[in-house]
Amino acid sequence: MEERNVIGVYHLTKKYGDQYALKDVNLQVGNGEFVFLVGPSGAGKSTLLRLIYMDEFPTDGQVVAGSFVSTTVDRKKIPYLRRKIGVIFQDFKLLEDRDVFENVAIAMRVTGEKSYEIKKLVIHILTQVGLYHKRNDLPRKLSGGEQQRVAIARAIVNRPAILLADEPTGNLDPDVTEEILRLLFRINSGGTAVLMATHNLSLVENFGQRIVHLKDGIIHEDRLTGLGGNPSDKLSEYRWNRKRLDKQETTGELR
Amino acid sequence: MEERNVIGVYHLTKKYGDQYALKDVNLQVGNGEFVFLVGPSGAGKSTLLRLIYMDEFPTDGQVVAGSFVSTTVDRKKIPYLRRKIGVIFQDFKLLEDRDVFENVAIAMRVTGEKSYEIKKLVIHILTQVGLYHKRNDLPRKLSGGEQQRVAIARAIVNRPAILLADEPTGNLDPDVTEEILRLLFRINSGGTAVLMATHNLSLVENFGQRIVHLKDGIIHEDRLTGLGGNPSDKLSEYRWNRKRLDKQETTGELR
Amino acid sequence: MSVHQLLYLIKESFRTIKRHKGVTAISIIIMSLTLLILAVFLLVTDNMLMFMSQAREEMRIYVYLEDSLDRSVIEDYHRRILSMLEVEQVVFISKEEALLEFREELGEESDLLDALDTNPLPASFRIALKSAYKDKNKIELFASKVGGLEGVEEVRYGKDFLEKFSTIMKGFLYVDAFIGIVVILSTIFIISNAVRLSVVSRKRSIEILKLVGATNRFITTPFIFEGALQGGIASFIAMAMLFFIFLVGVKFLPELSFFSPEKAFAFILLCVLIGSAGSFTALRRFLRA
Amino acid sequence: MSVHQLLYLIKESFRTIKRHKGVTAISIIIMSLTLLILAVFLLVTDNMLMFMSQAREEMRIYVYLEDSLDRSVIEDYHRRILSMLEVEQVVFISKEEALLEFREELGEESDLLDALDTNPLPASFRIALKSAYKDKNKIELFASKVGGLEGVEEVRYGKDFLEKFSTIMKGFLYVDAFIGIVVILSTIFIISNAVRLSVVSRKRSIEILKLVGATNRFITTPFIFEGALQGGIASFIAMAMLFFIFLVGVKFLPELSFFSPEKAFAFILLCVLIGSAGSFTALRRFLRA
Ligand SMILES: Nc1ncnc2c1ncn2[C@@H]1O[C@H](COP(=O)(O)OP(=O)(O)OP(=O)(O)O)[C@@H](O)[C@H]1O
Ligand SMILES: Nc1ncnc2c1ncn2[C@@H]1O[C@H](COP(=O)(O)OP(=O)(O)OP(=O)(O)O)[C@@H](O)[C@H]1O
Ligand SMILES: [Mg+2]
Ligand SMILES: [Mg+2]
Repeated sequence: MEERNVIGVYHLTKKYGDQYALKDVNLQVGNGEFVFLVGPSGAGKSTLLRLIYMDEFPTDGQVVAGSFVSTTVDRKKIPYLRRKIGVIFQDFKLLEDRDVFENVAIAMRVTGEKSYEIKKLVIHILTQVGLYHKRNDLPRKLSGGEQQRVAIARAIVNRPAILLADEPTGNLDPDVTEEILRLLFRINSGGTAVLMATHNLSLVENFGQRIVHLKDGIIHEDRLTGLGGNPSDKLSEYRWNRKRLDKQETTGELR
Repeated sequence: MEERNVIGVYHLTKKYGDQYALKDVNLQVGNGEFVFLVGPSGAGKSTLLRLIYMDEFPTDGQVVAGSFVSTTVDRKKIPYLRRKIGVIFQDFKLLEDRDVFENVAIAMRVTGEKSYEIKKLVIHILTQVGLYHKRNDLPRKLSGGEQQRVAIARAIVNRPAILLADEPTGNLDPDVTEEILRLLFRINSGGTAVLMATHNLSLVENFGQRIVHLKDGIIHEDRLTGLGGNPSDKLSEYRWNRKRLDKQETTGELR
Repeated sequence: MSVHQLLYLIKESFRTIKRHKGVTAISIIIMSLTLLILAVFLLVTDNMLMFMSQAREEMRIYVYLEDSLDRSVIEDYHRRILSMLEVEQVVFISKEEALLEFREELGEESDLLDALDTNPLPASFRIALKSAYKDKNKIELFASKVGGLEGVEEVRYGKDFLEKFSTIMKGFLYVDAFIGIVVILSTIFIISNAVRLSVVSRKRSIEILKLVGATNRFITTPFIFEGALQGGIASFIAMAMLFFIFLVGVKFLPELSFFSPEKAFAFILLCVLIGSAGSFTALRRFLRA
Repeated sequence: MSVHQLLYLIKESFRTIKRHKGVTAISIIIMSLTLLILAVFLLVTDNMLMFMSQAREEMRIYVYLEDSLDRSVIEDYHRRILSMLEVEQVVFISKEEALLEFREELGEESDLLDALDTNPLPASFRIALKSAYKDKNKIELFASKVGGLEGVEEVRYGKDFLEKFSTIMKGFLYVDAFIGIVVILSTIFIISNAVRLSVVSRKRSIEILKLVGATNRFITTPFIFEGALQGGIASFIAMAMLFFIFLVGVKFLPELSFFSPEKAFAFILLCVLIGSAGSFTALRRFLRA
């Protein structure tokens, strides 16, 4: 069972000062699953993601991401974890002094990939997010939505095993949002597990998937949209998800 | 007629390199009016706002904000324009080394307001956006939505004559979004003209107002919601969105 | 600017220093060390100049008299020379005193004077000129005037030495001025750049302040105050360190002297100015762009 | 680290320098000026040490002989002294040569020697010792050994002067070492802080690189390369400026000499090391936090 989960969060507690940001949170994300993380502002969504990519460590409890366990991980090995996890940061975190191409390429540079490989893939992904024509611009010359798409491109260019997306469509209009969503689904169907924090409820409902509802640092609800379903039974969930996704893709309902 | 408009944009063109960000845009916002500015990513919304608060100047045409005219303004006087315009920046632009209180207070500090006046008003506004308990925290300790609310508080604390809001709810959940919207409406009814750029179409539809639709730097449409219009254009889309959202909210499916 | 605002801005500069403790400490240390080097240079120069003026002070003109000269004539000459405009002081040295002095000068080798039967040294006047007349040409003029007196064998004032000394001193002054220019420019440059880097590191804050309606004065005031404070603290530290070095150095060169309190104070004041001017110019460039 | 990556990182450091032209230029100028001050100090020290060793080099021991001594005995002594372990060179100076030298020494005042009837100066050996034996105690030992020879009137080697000279030199060395420590520490501190500020200004980039999976080595390599490059360029500029200063100075003090090429090269190499070490330590602290 452990093998099937790429993310495991066990009795996770995170305190800042004497304020709880997360309180005894339990969550497993299976290999290739797609999970929406919703909840009001300040609920702890970004904190949960930060703990998963091990930018911070739990006050209590444990996080397992891939083969990395928060309680035992060697800090020198964390870069290798980060290469397996693509993160779309809520505040983008683009390198201000490098152009769009390099901002996306950097995720591959750190792995020591060959230059022509990098070029090929980066150009491919920039075309997909509609920014090929902006490849030589610095981030500060981009609009908010364009910056967000650069952040998305960087997170997925490596085809990571896990994708953590923190409000990835907050600055995008509905059309582009749908396109990006389709991109994420495609990556997901390629085997990447996706955990996406969002406020965009219409989105969540449209692309009904597993939804985890966080509030005041506590998981309030963990369910499938439109289906009562037992959240602990991951398998049926998968099947159902896949079916929904397949249907959507074949019927072209999204456009 | 000139007196009634607090914002006047005449044949406005802005070029970056040889790319047009805005092309011959004409727009007047009356005193106390509330206008939504919508359009896809990269349409030129933020650029238009930047030109209004005179962070940049037109390649061609003219911007009038209050009594300041872009073609004749003395650059030394621009600070006085900025004090009349509250801006909610798309990327927040908080002062990283000052706490929440000071980030809001700074908008009054620059005007030379008395300390106890500042304290009174800042505390009032922080309570309204639900961040009174975070008043001593640095921005980096806040969640995305909390940061956005600080940016909102700073923009409105002065009760400016003009409020420019650039995607002010991109990081807020629907509940907080509605609260913020209500706040903006209240300020608007106090006489502040509001120009708000957003992607959140359901929002636009719910709070039907004047909508300006920008696309590729050109004003495509400038109309009132719910009123007339060609069904082939965006209107039907908006209605459809709104119905869906309403259904979700009333059935409480999300909670 | 209202009083409220000024108070706020002063408080703000202290708060900024507190918030950016690390950067402030680094820049104060950079400044103190640079200023220390400058101060060392100034102290060395100061002492050298003092040494030079002392050497000038001690310069004497010797008027050698023929052995045949009468005592009354000598006394007359003494009075006449003393009354001359250029003369500060005149001392008469008899033949015997001259021999004694020569013996002392020779030191270890003085025994060879024992072989002398007669005293070959002449009597002389040792004349100290007033400062204003210690110029090479004026000395020459004076020497020829005195040399014209009846019974004066020779007038000596170390012409060769004087010329050599003034060449060396000129050389020293040139080299010192050159090094001085390098050190002073370096100091100003290093300090204003340390300040500039701290301005650059707060670039975003400055931009935001402009966007919320701050005037240039509102933005610059805390920086200038900070720059002045840093300059003052750094120069005070530099002075203290220099004094410590001086205490060590004076053990080996007892002739060394420290800055007068006025000079030390002027130094610190100058550094306060450099600090605030550095902030100001760094910001001005920045605020324009 | 793969070859691709290394190539990328080297290219990256050049690109970073280009992107941050302003900051790089500022920090190179700060570094050059600081290094120039250090280099001036080193050159002055170098020349002083050379002057001191030359003075030691020129030190001679005089062995004065009684007038009664036979020429054959003198020749025997000559040979015997020359064969001594400590001795480098021996020159015999006859009474006549001694008088001539003395006359020269007196210069302007040599005319008083005309009053002499006989030559009071003795003949002597002028002995140069080997460097290894130019120690105060060893000289004394040697002097007593030679002084014991039959017919040697006296052995002189400027005992007073030697003692005074060595005290002054010791004093100079102390002061020089003290200033040296201050200057060297200042240099290292200023350079590493200039580098640190440039690291701080790229703090956000570094954090982001860490978040996308860069190892510490990936992050540090361009910085170290940059630091080395900056150190090299800055020290080269400093050397060039110093040479210019030297050319001016040598006009007034012809005895001055410049660094040997080896020393100049070592200086530049050292600065390359300081530059890269500065980057490395600045980053290490940073990456840990
Ligand atoms: N470094 C920190 N220090 C102190 N408090 C923090 C820190 N980071 C987050 N918090 C607090 O923890 C709570 C959860 O923050 P988090 O960023 O996880 O919220 P979120 O769910 O992502 O909200 P949003 O939707 O607004 O982005 C917030 O109240 C926030 O102020
Ligand atoms: N400083 C600049 N230099 C060059 N191009 C720029 C600059 N600022 C904006 N642009 C370009 O102008 C276009 C309009 O940008 P703008 O930020 O106004 O879009 P927007 O409507 O706000 O989009 P979003 O909804 O994504 O924020 C974009 O294509 C952007 O890349
Ligand atoms: Mg968040
Ligand atoms: Mg925008």
